[in-house]
Amino acid sequence: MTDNFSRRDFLKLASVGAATTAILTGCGPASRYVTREPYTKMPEYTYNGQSTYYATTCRECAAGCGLVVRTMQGRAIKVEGNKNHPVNLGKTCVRGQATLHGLYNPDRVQDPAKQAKRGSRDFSSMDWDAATAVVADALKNTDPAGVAFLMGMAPDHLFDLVSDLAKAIGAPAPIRFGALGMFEARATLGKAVESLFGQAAMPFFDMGKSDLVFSFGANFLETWLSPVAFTRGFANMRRGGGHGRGTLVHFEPRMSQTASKADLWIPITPGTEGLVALAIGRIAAEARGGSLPTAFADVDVEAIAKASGVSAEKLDELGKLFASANAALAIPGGAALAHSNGLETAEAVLALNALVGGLGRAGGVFLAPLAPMQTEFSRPANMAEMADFVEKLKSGKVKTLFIHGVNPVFELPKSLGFEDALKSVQTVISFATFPDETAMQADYVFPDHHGLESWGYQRVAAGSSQSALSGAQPVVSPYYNTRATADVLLAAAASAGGVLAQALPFKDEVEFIQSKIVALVSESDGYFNAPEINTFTAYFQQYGGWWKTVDELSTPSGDALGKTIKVGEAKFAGEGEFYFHPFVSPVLGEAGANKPWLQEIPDPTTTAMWSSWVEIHPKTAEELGVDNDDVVRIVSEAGTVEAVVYKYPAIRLDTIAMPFGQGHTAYGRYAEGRGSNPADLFGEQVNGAGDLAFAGMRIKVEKTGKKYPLSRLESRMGVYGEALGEEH
Amino acid sequence: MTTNVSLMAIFPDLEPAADAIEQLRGLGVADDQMNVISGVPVTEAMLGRPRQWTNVPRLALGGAVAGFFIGAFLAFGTPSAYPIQVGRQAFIPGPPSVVILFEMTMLGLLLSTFLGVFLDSYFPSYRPMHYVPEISDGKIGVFFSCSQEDSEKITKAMTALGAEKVEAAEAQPL
Amino acid sequence: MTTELKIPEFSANFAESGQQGKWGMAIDMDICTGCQACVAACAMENNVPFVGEADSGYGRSMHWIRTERFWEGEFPEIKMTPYQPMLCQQCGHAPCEPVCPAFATVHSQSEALNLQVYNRCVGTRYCANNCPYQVRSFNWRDFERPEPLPNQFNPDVTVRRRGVMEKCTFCIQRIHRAEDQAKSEGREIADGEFTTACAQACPADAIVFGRIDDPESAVSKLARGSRGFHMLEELGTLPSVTYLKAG
Amino acid sequence: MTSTEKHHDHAQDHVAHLREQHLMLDPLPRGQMNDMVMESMHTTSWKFWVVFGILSVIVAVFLFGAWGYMIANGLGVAGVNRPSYWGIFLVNTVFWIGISHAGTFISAILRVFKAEFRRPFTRAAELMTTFGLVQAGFSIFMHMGRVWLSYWLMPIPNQRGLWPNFHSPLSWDLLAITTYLLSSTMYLFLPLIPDLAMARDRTPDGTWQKTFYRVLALGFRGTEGEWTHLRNAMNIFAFAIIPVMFSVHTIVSWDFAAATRPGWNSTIFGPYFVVGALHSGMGAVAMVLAVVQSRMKHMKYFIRGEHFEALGMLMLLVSMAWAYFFFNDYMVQWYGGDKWTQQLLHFHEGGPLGWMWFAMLVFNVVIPWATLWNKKWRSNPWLLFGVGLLINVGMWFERYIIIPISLTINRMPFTWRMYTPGVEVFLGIGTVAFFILLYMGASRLIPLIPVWEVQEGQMAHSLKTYGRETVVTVSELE
Repeated sequence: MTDNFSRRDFLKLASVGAATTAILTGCGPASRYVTREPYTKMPEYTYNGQSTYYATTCRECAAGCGLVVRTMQGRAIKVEGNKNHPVNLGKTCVRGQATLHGLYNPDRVQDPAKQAKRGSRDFSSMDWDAATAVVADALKNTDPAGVAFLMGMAPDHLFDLVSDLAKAIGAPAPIRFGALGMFEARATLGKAVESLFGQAAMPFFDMGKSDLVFSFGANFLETWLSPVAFTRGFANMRRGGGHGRGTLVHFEPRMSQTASKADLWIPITPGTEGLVALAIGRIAAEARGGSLPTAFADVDVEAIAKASGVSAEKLDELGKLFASANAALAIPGGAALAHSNGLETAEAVLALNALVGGLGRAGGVFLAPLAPMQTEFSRPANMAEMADFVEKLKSGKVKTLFIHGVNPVFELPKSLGFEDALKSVQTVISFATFPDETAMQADYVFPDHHGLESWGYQRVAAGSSQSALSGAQPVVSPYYNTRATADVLLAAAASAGGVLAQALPFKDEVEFIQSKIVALVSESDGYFNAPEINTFTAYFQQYGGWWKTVDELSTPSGDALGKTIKVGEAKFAGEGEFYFHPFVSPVLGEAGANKPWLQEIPDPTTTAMWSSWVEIHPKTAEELGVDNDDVVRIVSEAGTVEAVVYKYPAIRLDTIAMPFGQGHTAYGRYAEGRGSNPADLFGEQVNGAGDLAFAGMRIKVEKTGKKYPLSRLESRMGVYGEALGEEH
Repeated sequence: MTTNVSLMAIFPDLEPAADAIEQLRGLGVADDQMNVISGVPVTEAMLGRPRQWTNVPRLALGGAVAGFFIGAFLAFGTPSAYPIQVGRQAFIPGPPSVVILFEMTMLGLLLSTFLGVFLDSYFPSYRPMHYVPEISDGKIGVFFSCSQEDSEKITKAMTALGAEKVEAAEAQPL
Repeated sequence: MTTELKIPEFSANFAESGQQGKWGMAIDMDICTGCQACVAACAMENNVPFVGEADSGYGRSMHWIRTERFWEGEFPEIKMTPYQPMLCQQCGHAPCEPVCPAFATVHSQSEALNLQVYNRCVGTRYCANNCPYQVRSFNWRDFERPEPLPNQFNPDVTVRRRGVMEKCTFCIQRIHRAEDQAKSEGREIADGEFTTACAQACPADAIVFGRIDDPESAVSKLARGSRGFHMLEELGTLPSVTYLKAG
Repeated sequence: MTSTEKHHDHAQDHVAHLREQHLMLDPLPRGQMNDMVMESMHTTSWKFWVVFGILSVIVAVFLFGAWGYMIANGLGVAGVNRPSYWGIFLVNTVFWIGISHAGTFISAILRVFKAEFRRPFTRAAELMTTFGLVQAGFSIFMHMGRVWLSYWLMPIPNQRGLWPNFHSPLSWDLLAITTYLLSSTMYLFLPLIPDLAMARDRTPDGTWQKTFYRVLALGFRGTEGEWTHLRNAMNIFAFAIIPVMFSVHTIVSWDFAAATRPGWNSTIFGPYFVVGALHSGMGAVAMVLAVVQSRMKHMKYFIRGEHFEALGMLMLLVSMAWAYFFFNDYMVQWYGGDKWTQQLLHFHEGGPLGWMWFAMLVFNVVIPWATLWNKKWRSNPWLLFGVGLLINVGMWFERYIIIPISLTINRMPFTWRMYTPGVEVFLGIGTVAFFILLYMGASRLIPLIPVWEVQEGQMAHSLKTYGRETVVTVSELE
């Protein structure tokens, strides 16, 4: 890397192999290797009437979709999908589209600041030198064992840097967490794969080539793992890739958005998904003939029919359907795994695939490839690990806590007491871009750039059959006085000197990223090849990452059907007459509440906007004496929340559902004080993989007598026939 | 050469006024030298006067024709000046054009009728005119001009017929 | 060399040919997942304002495209009707057009689209009354977009003020950009060369946009299929949007 | 006493009774009537000024203040929404245009058919026409999103080269209402000229009223020519304004009937609306006359039971006609079987505002029919006032049902939504206050009774005895 390598050279490079993507440029306005040019030669991003498009990576969740952002005169105008990106092939989800409302959010943290007293919101701005000094001081003068890093699920490059940093100073490895990971039950999936196939990996579900999908609680069209990729898979399945129109059967106590697209929705008793999978397995095995596999040998279909509320005839029908499909696929996920028996449920569902020869078969289950430069399967912390971490905080062993990319005060179960635990930590430094709840409990907020102003990369964990590393670059110059956390840490490391400076000898974030991706220069089968790292970096930015052009799916091995799968009875914490079924808002996700346009996007199933609600079946509501727009109090063993009633006709009569995403007490004007947070109700029960059993709860519903008009797009008159005249 | 004088006789009622007019005619005052003003519309026939000429109906008709052509311009001319396609209707829509033609014709008709009154009656005219306010109390005033010599004779005759007063017509501000 | 610009003969031939228009859309309700990406993409592309909680709950949301769904049956046999994205159908025989006294909504002869001319609109809202699809949205207020949110505005699209009607334009700014590009290169626009914001975002590719006067285009092929139907076809509005039935 | 004498006495009583009953048989000298009319204008109690002041404040705050607020903030401060894009604004527009129909009906149609009872209150009714149209104009301009550009709707040459769209019923509306407002104002003014001249003659010099009357009287003296021109013009007007009046409300009805909406797309809307307009207009005339008669000096002489009786009969007739058209429309819509129309009808009757539908029928049909058949009852001004008020409420409900309530139901059930009025309630109250205010102001400046027409009528009426019976006869003077 030389200093005179200009952005114009980048452009020349970019134009060489970029016939189809001529609009993409390799280098953004925040490019740091800019040489001075005459005034008449304006940078391309300031030409009047000309748009410039930059490839980058979406940060609204950790799936790592490739984006191409249209900019004009230095302003980001529109998010579009990166057509070449293997995860999303040019598509985006609703949250990705609205990411610009995060970038230009009026409530971003604008300067590094120190808070006079935690929670006081009395911030005094400081300059970045002072901020860097604070970080350097914390890294240098804290006992390494007392330094802790809590990271979000994105971005990966920062996680790598922090991991290196922690290793260098001998601090514990950073912990990663995200509410989406919790709701996805990622740890359970990984553990189930490990126990069935002997290898910890992310399963890859080849939905597009399947002709029958049994989904046990996996909300793959909403937020689960990689929704854009799964939506494409679903569409391909429906279009019928060679098998005719594919069929989707969804098992979930509530009709979610995913369930609403199912040809058959089975409103199953919560916690019996694994049992039903076993019953289907047994019936399917019988239908296919041959000897009964061990996994399904001891299954009592009648008892399962009774427990699950799915009739024996229905189970029989489903089992035979599954057995007769050309390419059947069973997917475990979401709330189905969030029970005390969740791990076994995951195993039972995965075993179904083994039964019909779906392991390694087109339209079946594979093991997802590791991302480039990744040596082993990694996953975010499960709830058991988070509980340990909170204990550690409480014990006072952690002196300095760095938090980036995650909002644990909001996302963790309130009963875990994270907010309380922070009190035992001497110094809390948040790198939050937005003034979220956790930042409000920090001593310092050193705001990171928004994702669209940032460099970085993200490993693709689940959405692609190709091994992919999604690249991020700034599409606009930073709007506020923010600084990349990586740069802050590198500068702090440099000023701290010693082992730190030795371990992280990088001038800036880009140099660090190059130091990582340099390993890919010599890789074969890449989407592009380059002789050396600078050219490679230019392409990496221009194309929005690097990925293999060939599938690297591996076939699960091991005798998945050879061992008995014992799905026990799900344990429900708390008492009360209703099951509780929390789900992630498909529109807001875990962190969308501060984006005004996302608030105004109607929820797909309820069309509710700008608030949260509880879904109660109309008959149940009648029994409870509550109506639409009544505020009810939900009481669990761990807490209470109040929310507005939505009489939802497609939910079990004994189940109450509530979306996660609202209920912020900070996080900017559009999020704060809006709706309520079901995480306040969560207990600490975990499943066999340590994931939170958030669906394993029983709750009570109490009337409050209050009313709150829930904004809906739909007409209650037209859709539910309220207040219409009678036939006469 | 005799000088003419203008006189005005005020009658309380229709009958004496009609008689007076007949008498005047007998006394050599021509119809065109007479004028009657009244607070209620008394017809020419009641007073035995010749029919009044009025242009109002003709003006009204002219206005209607003008209105029709303005309507035609709006309905047929303006869409041709700037043709814009809406709802797959013809540039010049049939039935709506009838509406426009009708409204503009009626507007032309009524406006010109109204203006016709102004034109025919020389409204507004704030010049001093021969008038007495009693007219609006229902009296009937007969103006006539006669020669100086006849004036006394006529005055007498008028008084005899019941004129409340006969005096030189005085122009007064209206 | 001059490129001949194809202007559909409007009045007579247009009706006889049975052709709907020039640009059209096919929406496959079988694969639409109701994910709302189109709604967000449209709002971002077209500077559509958000209106806040109270107004949005009172039928004043500004969405140019919305996803409709109904229910059939009773639990547990309840089914949700397929998600139906509802947007301006760009009717060939648009009821909204003739009723505007200000010529603010007119038929474009070159694009065969239903245009909304914001600058001419005086806000009588008659067009919205007369739209059988109820897809027009009115600027009830100057909806607030605090700084720096306006940085995101698309400079190709007018920002509308209060008192003005608006609706889906089939991303006419993208059509014009592509047409200009094609014209400058002396060629016809290729199918799939560009698309609307909603179709571009749609993760399921349920929305397909293109030339319906070209029988070989993807959208024409889809629209001709047996699953195709037009919304409120009985009104004779000749919509340019074809829905594909689920199942 | 002989039987002849007895009979004579009886006949005497009968004549006295007839005179008491009929203004036209109870002539007073013209001068005295003039004095009475002038005095009625000039006798003003403090209560008048209190009411006038309150109304002025209401107009300033509710009409102009609230309107300014709405212009500054957008129509969001009103209750209009999707799908009820038109709310009370259009209800009020139709309502006021309806009110305005009474004046023309009474002074034009009754003049053409020489209904003599019209004479004393044609002016009062014509004033309602003009002032009602002013309110209608306010209401329709208020509902525009960008009212400051409303001149774009006028057919005036402009640099854009763009003319209004004459395909649009709203453009027809604009022309029709303009035509009607201009012609009804002219029609109000023409017969007013002699009365203004009368007022001019009876107003002392040096007052501003003198100048006012002088200017407006245009120098009218009452010459044969002036009367001839005036009478000719009035005859033309009386004939020509009738189709204009019909066209106005028909076109208003086309705003709805021409739309592709369930419940609106009806061919009978034209006459249905015209009759509805007359219904509310007649009721409003009755109300105004009752107030004028009881509150203004000498008005008991000019306005008598016979007038209320005749009006009551008209109201009953119009009520029957309205019921006929209503049922006609309802029957056909009901029978048609279109599912959206069916839904709309159910919604009218059984929706949250179903009471309004029933109240409409009670106020517009049941109550008028139950009361107005009786000659004695309908001669009672206050009973007629009450019935007129209820009819107006009922007709307002009818328009409310046709506009916001019917707009709720369309072919997209996903968008059905109730309409909750916002600031337009105040604006509506403001127009009512402004109407009353204009009327009160006019009653102080404009002779409410066309004295010359009354005198003309009295000249034409006489009693004639046929055998033993004395009857009223009218001679045709024109």
